[in-house]
Amino acid sequence: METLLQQVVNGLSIASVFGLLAVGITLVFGLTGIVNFAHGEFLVQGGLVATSAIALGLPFPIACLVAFIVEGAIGWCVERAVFRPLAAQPVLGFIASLGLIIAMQHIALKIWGSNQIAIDAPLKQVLAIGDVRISAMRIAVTVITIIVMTVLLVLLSRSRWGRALRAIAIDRETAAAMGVPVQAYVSATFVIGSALAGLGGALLLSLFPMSPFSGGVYTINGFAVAIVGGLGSVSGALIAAVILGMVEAIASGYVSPVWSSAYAFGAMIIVLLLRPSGLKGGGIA
Amino acid sequence: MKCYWSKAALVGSVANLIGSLSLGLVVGTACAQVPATPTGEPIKIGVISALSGPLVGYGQPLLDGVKMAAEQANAEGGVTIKGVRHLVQVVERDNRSDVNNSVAAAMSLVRDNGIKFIVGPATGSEVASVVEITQRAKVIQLSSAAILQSMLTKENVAPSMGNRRHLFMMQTPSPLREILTIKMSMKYLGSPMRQAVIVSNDSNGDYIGKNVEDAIVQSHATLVLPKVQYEPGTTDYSSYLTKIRDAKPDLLNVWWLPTDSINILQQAMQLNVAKSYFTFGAEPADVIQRIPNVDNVLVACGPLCRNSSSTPAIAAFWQRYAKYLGPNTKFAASAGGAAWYYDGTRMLLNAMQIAGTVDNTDDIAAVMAKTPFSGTLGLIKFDDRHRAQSGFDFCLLSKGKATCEFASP
Amino acid sequence: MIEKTLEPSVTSTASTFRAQILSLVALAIVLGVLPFLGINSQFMQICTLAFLWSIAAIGLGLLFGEAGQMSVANGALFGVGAYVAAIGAREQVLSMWTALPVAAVTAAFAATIIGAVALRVRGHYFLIITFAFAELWRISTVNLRELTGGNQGIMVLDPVVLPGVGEIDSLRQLFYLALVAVIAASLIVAWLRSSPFGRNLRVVRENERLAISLGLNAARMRLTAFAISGALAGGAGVLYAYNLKHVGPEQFGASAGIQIVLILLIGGARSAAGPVIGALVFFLLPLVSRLDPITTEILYGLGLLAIVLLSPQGLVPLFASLVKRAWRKKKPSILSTTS
Amino acid sequence: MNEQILSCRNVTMRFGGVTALNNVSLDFPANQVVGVIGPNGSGKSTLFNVLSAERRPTQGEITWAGQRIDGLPPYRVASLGIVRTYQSASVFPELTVRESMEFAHWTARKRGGRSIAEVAEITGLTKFTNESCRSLPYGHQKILGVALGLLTKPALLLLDEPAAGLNQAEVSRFLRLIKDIRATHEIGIGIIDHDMNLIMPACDRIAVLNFGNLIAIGTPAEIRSNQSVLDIYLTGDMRSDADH
Repeated sequence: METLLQQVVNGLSIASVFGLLAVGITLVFGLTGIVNFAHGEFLVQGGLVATSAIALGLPFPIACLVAFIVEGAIGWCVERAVFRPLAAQPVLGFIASLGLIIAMQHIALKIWGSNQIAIDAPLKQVLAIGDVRISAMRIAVTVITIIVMTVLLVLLSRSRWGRALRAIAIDRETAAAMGVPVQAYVSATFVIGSALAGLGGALLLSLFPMSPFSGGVYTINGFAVAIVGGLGSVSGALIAAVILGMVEAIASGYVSPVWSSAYAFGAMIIVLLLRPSGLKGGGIA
Repeated sequence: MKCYWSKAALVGSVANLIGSLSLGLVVGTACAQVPATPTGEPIKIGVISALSGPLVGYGQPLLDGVKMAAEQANAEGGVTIKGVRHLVQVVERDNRSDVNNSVAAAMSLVRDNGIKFIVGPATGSEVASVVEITQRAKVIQLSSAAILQSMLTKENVAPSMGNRRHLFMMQTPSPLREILTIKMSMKYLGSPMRQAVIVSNDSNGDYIGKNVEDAIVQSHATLVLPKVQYEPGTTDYSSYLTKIRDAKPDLLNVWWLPTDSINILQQAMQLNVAKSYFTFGAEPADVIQRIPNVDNVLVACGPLCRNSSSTPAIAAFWQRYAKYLGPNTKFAASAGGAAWYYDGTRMLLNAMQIAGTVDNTDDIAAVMAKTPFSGTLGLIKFDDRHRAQSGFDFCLLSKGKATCEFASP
Repeated sequence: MIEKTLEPSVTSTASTFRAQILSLVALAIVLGVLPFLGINSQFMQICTLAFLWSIAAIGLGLLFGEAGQMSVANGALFGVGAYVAAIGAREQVLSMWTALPVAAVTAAFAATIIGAVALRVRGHYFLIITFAFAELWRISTVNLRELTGGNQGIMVLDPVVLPGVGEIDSLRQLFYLALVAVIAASLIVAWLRSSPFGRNLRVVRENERLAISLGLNAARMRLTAFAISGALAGGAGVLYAYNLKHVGPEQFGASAGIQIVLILLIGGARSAAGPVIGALVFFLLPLVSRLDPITTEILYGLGLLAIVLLSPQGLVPLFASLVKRAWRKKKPSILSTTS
Repeated sequence: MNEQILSCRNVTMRFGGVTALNNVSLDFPANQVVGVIGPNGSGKSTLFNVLSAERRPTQGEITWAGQRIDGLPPYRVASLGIVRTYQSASVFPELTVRESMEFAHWTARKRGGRSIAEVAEITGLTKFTNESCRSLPYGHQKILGVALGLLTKPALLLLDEPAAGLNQAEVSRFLRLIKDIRATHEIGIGIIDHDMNLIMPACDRIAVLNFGNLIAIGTPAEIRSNQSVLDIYLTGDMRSDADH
């Protein structure tokens, strides 16, 4: 019984990480149509930037902020230089992101080296209720993730930005015709997506060590969650994250761990077949 | 000119005589003092390693190890064989962490540069596809990749007929390694009777898993549940670890990969999976940094823990290596691996002196196979399958302090 | 004016069959003489492997260049071929020559299944699904140990026996074997491009709804193209396994698929010689670089960005158009002097 | 020749709450020109989408020469000889005019389609055959759409607002084209349009839709004098409410 409870808790904490990965992707991929496979690299870079910030003696929260800002800035440059010119052909955007991956990984390798980089978590306590244990840091990350997602949900459903994005996602031309500054909104979204990746990286680093080549796994999981949830749907991503998190926890706890990474892909394929637009696809938020 | 050479030959044969009696290292230094010895062609040692891409963490130490050995030999005046002094030259090739480039690199070294000695690559598929090239060309190849365990057999390394007799594995093979680790954890962690194993699902893990399980049983401990294999690079292990915790082990053996072990260890401790832990490959320094006042953890390094000084030889090794790590400590991940290649290269040069040849790889391989060598990793000798048997560092972490011992099977 | 109107039709519709054949013949000759120019073994080996990779890229070229559908799963299909060859050799049921058709059919079949699933969704979704399938393949090759040898992979030590010639294992012979294979593959695809089938693929790419309204079964066209690309990848996989003499899980899957995509992009998806040139550039550039490995990789990544941004058609068409422009510039000047 | 008729019987099409077509029954004989008119949102385009099987009707059935075709994949319906064009010019942008024509011709290979030269001639596209479709002027792109349709040797050609976006000169050229086609081809035509200058002279019979209901059908003369039709169009004259 307590084991099951523990697995549920594990599943939730996995879910919070998944959510963190997916939220940026679902925004960028879902609303701008940019297939950015380098998203995980932004994440890792964010983490590495955070380590440097901490090395400079900054406290962890500030380091997160730094990562958020730096990756946002880099995201802005990349969108300007790479993805905006390719907006018309998403496939080329995808290929460009492959080039980005190679470049970003090895730039990170030059700056931070191939060593695994870790920070000692700002919260070291482990909370225990009976045999069910969870580290305070994980709870903190979960909470932050939920906050970030709620803020986004509110923005998407209430703000002009959100309404515009919804219009763009449904029909770019019409939106443009209706006088929505499509380009500006798209770039803004990409910047926010990258910044969130940066923040996510910093947060993940407080849970897991990272190396310049950790990005791939994050990207894959992120895409799986974003697609299952329905691209562009933050709430969908939230639901999908919880589902996939639970599946992974329960399945690899009770079935076979070696196939754990296959579950996400399987889920992705099945969902796309049954509901090509994802669990909460079509609309936004 | 001619008579000069004949004279050299004479001196050489004498040197050879001494060589076969005493240890090669001694000869090397002894010859360094002989000023009149003529200089011959340099001995070229090819290195195939990952200097870019995801495997650079294993590739860099490999190259460093070989360079250290070469530099040392040259500082001692080169390697004197049959009275001719040969400097050692390292020819490096980056395989970009990729099979295709490994094969091309092997071609470049073997066919284009006629190199007779190759060290590396350090990882599974890369080695597997290079072996055929080196062995057909009778090129001596050293690597520590675990995949070699399945590739080397009594038959195919048999002197003068085996088709892989020029291939040597520098890492202590399973199950010897696992048996030793279990013995050590019995010694340091209060003979834990209920044990569990978590190991990565890769070419290394395949062997380890099975052998650790056997070793546990042999040591009269009980295996509380079958080994748990995880996908390499997993970030969140809590669900596996919870499953293990359910079986209430005294000791959890966390095996391979180095990059994952420390992550698993930390999460296991947060979940309070077992009373004590053994892990292979994680750096004690990193563990202490990640998990302050860590307790009841035994760490084994592959093969040396960073900056450990369990023996004078090891201390000397790190002192020597410091100069290489200086600029790029960034690449110190599993840096201890350099020791395998450092010793391996010196062993090779030693074998050349004893065999008294720089190009007859048959003789050199034969000598290597049967001549023990006392290096950084203690007394290294190859078993009947060309697999080196050497020791490695164990560090007990208690109250956030590490106390290390170097042990051999 | 006329040049303007000609320009797009030249770039869009695959250049005429004759033009493709000519470029391929030229390529075959240039590459064919290389071994006689005393190129070293490293160069010859990497070329051989590049040829095999480019066969897979040529197949993808048909799918992407003509049907406009990008796939990452071809890396897995490449692996399907390699594993068919390796398992066939291990069980001593297939020689390389018998493995070729078997692998081609198996991979085509696999592609049909993947396609039947993936082609139900459009655009980037298709891409992501092929990615998922590629990774599923890799994970399966790791975990279906009895069949695939798991992480250890399978050694392929059978010699390549050419009927009449006997065993061929010299680098040069394997080089020519691969060259013949790649030229053959290019010819097949060039022929398909210029056939009604190729035209129909372009039609689907350009305006699927209209194509259907005129009576074309667009889905079947796409699926066929995918199956053909799979067959080529599978065949290439066989030769690849016999060249590397070892197959392992990490060599295939999504990473390989991405490598094929890059090779195709560098060379140019719609030109006959593109994939081969692309593969050669992909493998040779880092070798000739004199910079330290990491800097090389950084520049390499940036180079890819440059190609995508400046010449998304790939390098080969870029050079072609440059040559054409130079030629055009000259021509009027001659006219003016004569008039 | 056998009497082929595309007929829809009691076809109803609903989107969510909206009823786009309400119990419509209408025949398109393969030797007549049938026009369909009606204000925007009266269900004209929906009708064509249903006829060309791009949408499946909620109720009712569609038959071609007695054989049921609703629910068939659109390409099958097209290969049966029922081919439609699109309201906004729809071409294969990067292909040349000739290539597109070759394609359309290929789709009719079994039925032995008309020669490209012939169709290019009557549609007046001969001098453009080497240009890419993208570079054609808008009017010609719409004509190309018709040409492609013709090349598939359809028994029935459905033209969705052919006059939309054309100037008067182009409209009259289009009218001539339709007359030429009838003169040279054994074919039935269905036309949706607002432009009475096209519809009235072109059609043998005209059907009027309003809010998804078929309110009148008859010869142009009858329609002109049909009170209920006039009532609908009293709001504004028939041409001005073209596309917006």
